[in-house]
Amino acid sequence: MKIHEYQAKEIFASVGIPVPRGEVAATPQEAQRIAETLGSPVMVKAQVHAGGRGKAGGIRRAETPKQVNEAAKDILAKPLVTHQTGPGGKRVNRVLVEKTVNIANELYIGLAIDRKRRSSAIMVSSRGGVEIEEIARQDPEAIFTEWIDPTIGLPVFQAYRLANYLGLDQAQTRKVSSLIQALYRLFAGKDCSLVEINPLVIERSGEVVALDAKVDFDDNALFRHPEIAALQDESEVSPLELKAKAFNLNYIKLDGNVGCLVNGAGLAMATMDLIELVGASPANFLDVGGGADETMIENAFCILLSDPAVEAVFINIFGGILRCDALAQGIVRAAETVTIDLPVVIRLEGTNVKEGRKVLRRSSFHFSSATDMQQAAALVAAAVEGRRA
Amino acid sequence: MKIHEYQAKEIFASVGIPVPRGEVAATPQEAQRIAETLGSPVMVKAQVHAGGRGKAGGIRRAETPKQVNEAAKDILAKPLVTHQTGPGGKRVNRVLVEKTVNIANELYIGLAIDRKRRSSAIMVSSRGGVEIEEIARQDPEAIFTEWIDPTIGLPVFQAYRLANYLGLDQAQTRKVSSLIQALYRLFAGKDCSLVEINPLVIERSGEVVALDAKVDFDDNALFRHPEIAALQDESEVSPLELKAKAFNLNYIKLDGNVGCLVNGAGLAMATMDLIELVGASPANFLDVGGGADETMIENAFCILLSDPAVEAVFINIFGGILRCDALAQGIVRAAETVTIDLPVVIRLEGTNVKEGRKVLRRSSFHFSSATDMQQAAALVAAAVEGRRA
Amino acid sequence: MSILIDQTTKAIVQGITGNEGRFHTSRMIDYGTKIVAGVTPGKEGQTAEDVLVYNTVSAAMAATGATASIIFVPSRFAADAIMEAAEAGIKLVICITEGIPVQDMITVRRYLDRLGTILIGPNTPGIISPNKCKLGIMAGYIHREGPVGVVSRSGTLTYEVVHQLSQLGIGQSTCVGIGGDPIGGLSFTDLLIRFEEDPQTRGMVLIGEIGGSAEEEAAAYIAERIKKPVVAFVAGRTAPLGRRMGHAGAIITGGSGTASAKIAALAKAGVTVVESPANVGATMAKIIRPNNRGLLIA
Amino acid sequence: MSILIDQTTKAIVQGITGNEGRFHTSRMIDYGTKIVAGVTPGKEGQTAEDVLVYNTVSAAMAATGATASIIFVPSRFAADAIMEAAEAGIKLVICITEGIPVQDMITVRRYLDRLGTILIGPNTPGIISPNKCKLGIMAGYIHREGPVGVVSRSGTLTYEVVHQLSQLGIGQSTCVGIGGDPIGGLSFTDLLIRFEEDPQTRGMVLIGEIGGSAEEEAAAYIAERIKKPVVAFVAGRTAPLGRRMGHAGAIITGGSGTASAKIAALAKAGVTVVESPANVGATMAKIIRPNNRGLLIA
Repeated sequence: MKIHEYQAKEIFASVGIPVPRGEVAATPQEAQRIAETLGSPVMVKAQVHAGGRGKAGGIRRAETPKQVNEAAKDILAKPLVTHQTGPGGKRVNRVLVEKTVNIANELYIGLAIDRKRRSSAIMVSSRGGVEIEEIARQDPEAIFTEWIDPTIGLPVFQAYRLANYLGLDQAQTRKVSSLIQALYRLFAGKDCSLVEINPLVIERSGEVVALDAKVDFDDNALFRHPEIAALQDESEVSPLELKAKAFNLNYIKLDGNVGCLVNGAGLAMATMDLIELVGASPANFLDVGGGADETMIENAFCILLSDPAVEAVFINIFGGILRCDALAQGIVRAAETVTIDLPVVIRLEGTNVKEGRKVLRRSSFHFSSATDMQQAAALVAAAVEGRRA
Repeated sequence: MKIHEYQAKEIFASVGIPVPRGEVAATPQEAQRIAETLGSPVMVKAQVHAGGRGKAGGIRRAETPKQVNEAAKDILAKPLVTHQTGPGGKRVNRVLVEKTVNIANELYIGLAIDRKRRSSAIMVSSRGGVEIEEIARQDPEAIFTEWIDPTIGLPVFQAYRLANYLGLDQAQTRKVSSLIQALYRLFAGKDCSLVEINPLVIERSGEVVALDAKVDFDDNALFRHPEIAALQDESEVSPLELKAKAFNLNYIKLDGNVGCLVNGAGLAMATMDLIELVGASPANFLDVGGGADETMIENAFCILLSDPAVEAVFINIFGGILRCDALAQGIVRAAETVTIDLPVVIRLEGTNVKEGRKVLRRSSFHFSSATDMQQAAALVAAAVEGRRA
Repeated sequence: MSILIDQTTKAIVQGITGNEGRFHTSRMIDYGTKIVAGVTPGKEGQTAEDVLVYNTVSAAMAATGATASIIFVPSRFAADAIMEAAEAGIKLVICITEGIPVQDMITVRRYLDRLGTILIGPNTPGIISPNKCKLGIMAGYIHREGPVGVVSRSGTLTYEVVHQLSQLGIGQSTCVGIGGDPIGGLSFTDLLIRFEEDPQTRGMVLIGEIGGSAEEEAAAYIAERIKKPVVAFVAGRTAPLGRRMGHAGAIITGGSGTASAKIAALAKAGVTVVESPANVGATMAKIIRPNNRGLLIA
Repeated sequence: MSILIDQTTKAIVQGITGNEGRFHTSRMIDYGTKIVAGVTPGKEGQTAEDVLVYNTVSAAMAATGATASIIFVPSRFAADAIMEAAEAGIKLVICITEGIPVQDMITVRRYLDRLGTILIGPNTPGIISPNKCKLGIMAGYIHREGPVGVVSRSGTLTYEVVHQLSQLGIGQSTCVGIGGDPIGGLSFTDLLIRFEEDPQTRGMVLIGEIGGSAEEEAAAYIAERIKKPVVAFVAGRTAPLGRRMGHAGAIITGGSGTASAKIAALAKAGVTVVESPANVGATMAKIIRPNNRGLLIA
């Protein structure tokens, strides 16, 4: 789960990590009022779940409260298009208005899970404030990493060694070492999948402050952090994705015209790959999961059909935990409640496949049936062509 | 560090471990008022740092508030003599007045450090409410132990297996399993050296409740738990011991007449053993520690001299970190501020011994000097005899 | 011979009294798997699908001498269930459960490594050695006994590939899902070497997907250690950048972990990488039975 | 030969810039110990007693190839310092610091065991191989080189015993304080077997104290594995029941851990147990030099 920069900074502040003074605003008037309280100059920062806001014009410096009002007006209630949002961009509902800081030095700190080493990893660089992945590619030596054994936790000496690498003076090194310890406690304690500060700024006064803040959480662990789960901004998720999530479905809207309903992420991706191979284009990724029941299938089918871009539906199920008869029941129940005027191709295989096929055959629902993926994909491609012709 | 039962129960309650309803009282009137609020019958329990209170008459059942008043009057402001207090007993300053419970079943739960396995150990028995050490000796099978790897923590399955051993019904097993998890979090989180509930009671209603509570803490870890350090009841410590503690000295008052000042616990114990071997008796254990400085030595010497039971002083120092010259300076400074009319035997060896002996020689302070322990002990015995004669 | 399990494997089912546990216990028994006990705390003495239930794995172990465990307990309790099995002395644990927090799995892996217990999963369909033993949720009937080892990060995509193989008359020695989670048990390389050393296995199918670096590591390992032919498919070539695709593993970050990077690494290691997921079986058929008639062309 | 350390040992001092660190560094250098670097975070580039100081152990290791470390840092930071030394590749760590929380030491021991690092202490006077190397805070001049291995839970009581030995002309192969804390590094048994295998050592002195079961474990081990003569003294026979005597170890709980239980166990194992702490040297002298004149009688 992603949260906004301003939310991440509130968490930082609560665990003793210094952040610039600032507040979040939903309107230009509010933004202006905040700037009047803080004193100018300030930064006005679009709050959306996407990187690359700066280059896209989503981060502005304002010298006066009036300029703050104008900057907020420019940004708010409009889509911001960055390299991560896709061409449609993301609508900005809030801006963070923040006091500027006098930057002496920009550093980078990141915490993530290293799958290969099966550990948490803490990375630091003295070249913060830029595209860190670019740095990592061009000059791997510029990034220093410590791996943390979770059964031990973060020993102080590792935090100190990270801070020490940055070449700061003794007081700053001590501050950064403490900050890294606080970050790790946050990362481990709240089941984060990513914590990143880029840049971590050394101010001209010598103070250390997190100028940006990015915190992602492990969805699977949210059950033990209800206070974190409550931070989710549902406006960041497309309405269909939100609906799918409420039904425990994994749905992602894409740009094509073939609606897919598949069980298992791997088969779903393979199905999308195959749709492209036969010349069509997937309208979505939809994994009903291994443990789906009738009702989930029914809901999944209804979500698919409610996407106006969908011109044909490809249901590809290979039953394991998900039994084919349950799938069939779900589809038949959905077909009884919604009008379906699209071609539907169903490919069914696996656990209880005979019972599943029987259920479908006995229903009044019209669909094409395929016994293998290749045939199914061909039928789907033909159906799309047919509707176009 | 030890705390009182009522303090341990307050901690239990704060982490969700059920305890009987009750309150602590310093006067019979207060005790009676508490009983009137709680409703009778109640238990009146002496709050002192010593086991064996029940047999010593420190735990009374009272059927009416008036009986509570009488019981409290019997117990409060008097010394309670148990097998752990020594013949002088311990003065009772507070009683815990607690609602009685309907006991269906008495269990035992204890958490401690197992030195041999270098782990925490959790022990349970279905034979609670009695001398558990006696049970452990007679019927080791009656106690079931799980060892906890601190780098993993307590997995739920181990807590469940402990609870499951007790032969309770499913709901009670689940409650006890949760309670064990809470106890372990307390034990590990607050650096306890011992957590014990004896008995843990299953009430006739099926509820689980900690009828007694014993929690000891690792003194060395108190620096990270100021809220625990604040629970220390200084009235439980003898005034001289308290004074010694304030000076970072390890002092324990004993019953003999030879005051000892030694560096290192092992040498201090050996010195006491030797004093007994030569027919005298130590008035105290006093370890000034490896890292003592002049001021600590001065304070230690003054504490020794302020004990009226002391008839002779035996200073036995083998310098390691503690340098003999620092020791000598401390003794000389103390001798300059206090009148010393007791025989003092000093045995000095180790780091900077020459400088130390020089300091003593140059001072106006009168003492006997010995080069080995045996000789020193003989001098001390003779001095005590001499004063007696 | 198969790898990891065979007709002598005696397994317990943790979470046997749940819906899925009960359903798949019945299917595994039907397949011929020796399910010797079940474990659900608080249900000791009951039976589920005629299997006796115990409160703890150690009690089930003491009574049956089980050698493996398959886990169906809910995600909040699954990490604990894996550790319980390992601590009780089970040397092979298959965890079907998905949705276990990543940090829990990091601890579990260290715990298991210390005890010398092998884990398959979590978030896996399990393992099957056709006609010998099935410890998983795959449909048994799609499998045939034969010479191909299958190892996969995906569940249903594996069924698809196995189905293709069986339809073409090519059986499997053992099929293992390593699970789609970032931190799990056996890796591609752990299994490839076992297949390499297994006399029954003549070739292997590797099914990867975007995210992580498991396929790149497998490629490096294959180049160095694997002599038998390997056919691979990598799912997710058309998945959009930086979007979560259901498995935590399936996130493309930067240039690493992309399908094209994985495909390139595998191809460089001498692996036959198949473009269409519908052609994996046919490709393996061509390699393993080059002179057979009636084969589809990849 | 000595055990664990000798004239080739190259050591760093962690906490070298503190008062005690500086003082004992100077003493160790005077004794002839090769102190090759010091470590104090934030003091890199300074010198202490002419020894170059580094910020981290790994930097000190990289620069000097040290083989041992001796730790003088305050108790709150000492557990971390031990782990830092082990992680940097130091294989022998001596921790002088006392007052480290018990639970920290439990974790430290597991960390060190995984890395294969040996710990002496904490709360120990250290280790000395007379005339070869001193990594500790004992007064060097009381030691003589010779045939007796000394192992002790106590600090100053060890100096006392060593002094007795040296005064009688009996030197020591190596003297090791195992420290008085409940959880530490090398145990009595770990050291007894090293002395048993050390050609220089002809006899051993074991100095125990009340609390815990280290002496009982040593007794069982001696009965089984140790052929060389062992002389023991156990301090605390007159210590009152259930009172804390300075070492966390020195708590008598119930019947176990009493001086009499320990003495009985050691005597049963064939150890010569001495009643008076003033007679340990003389007793060893009688055993190791039975025909020598002028010996005190135990």
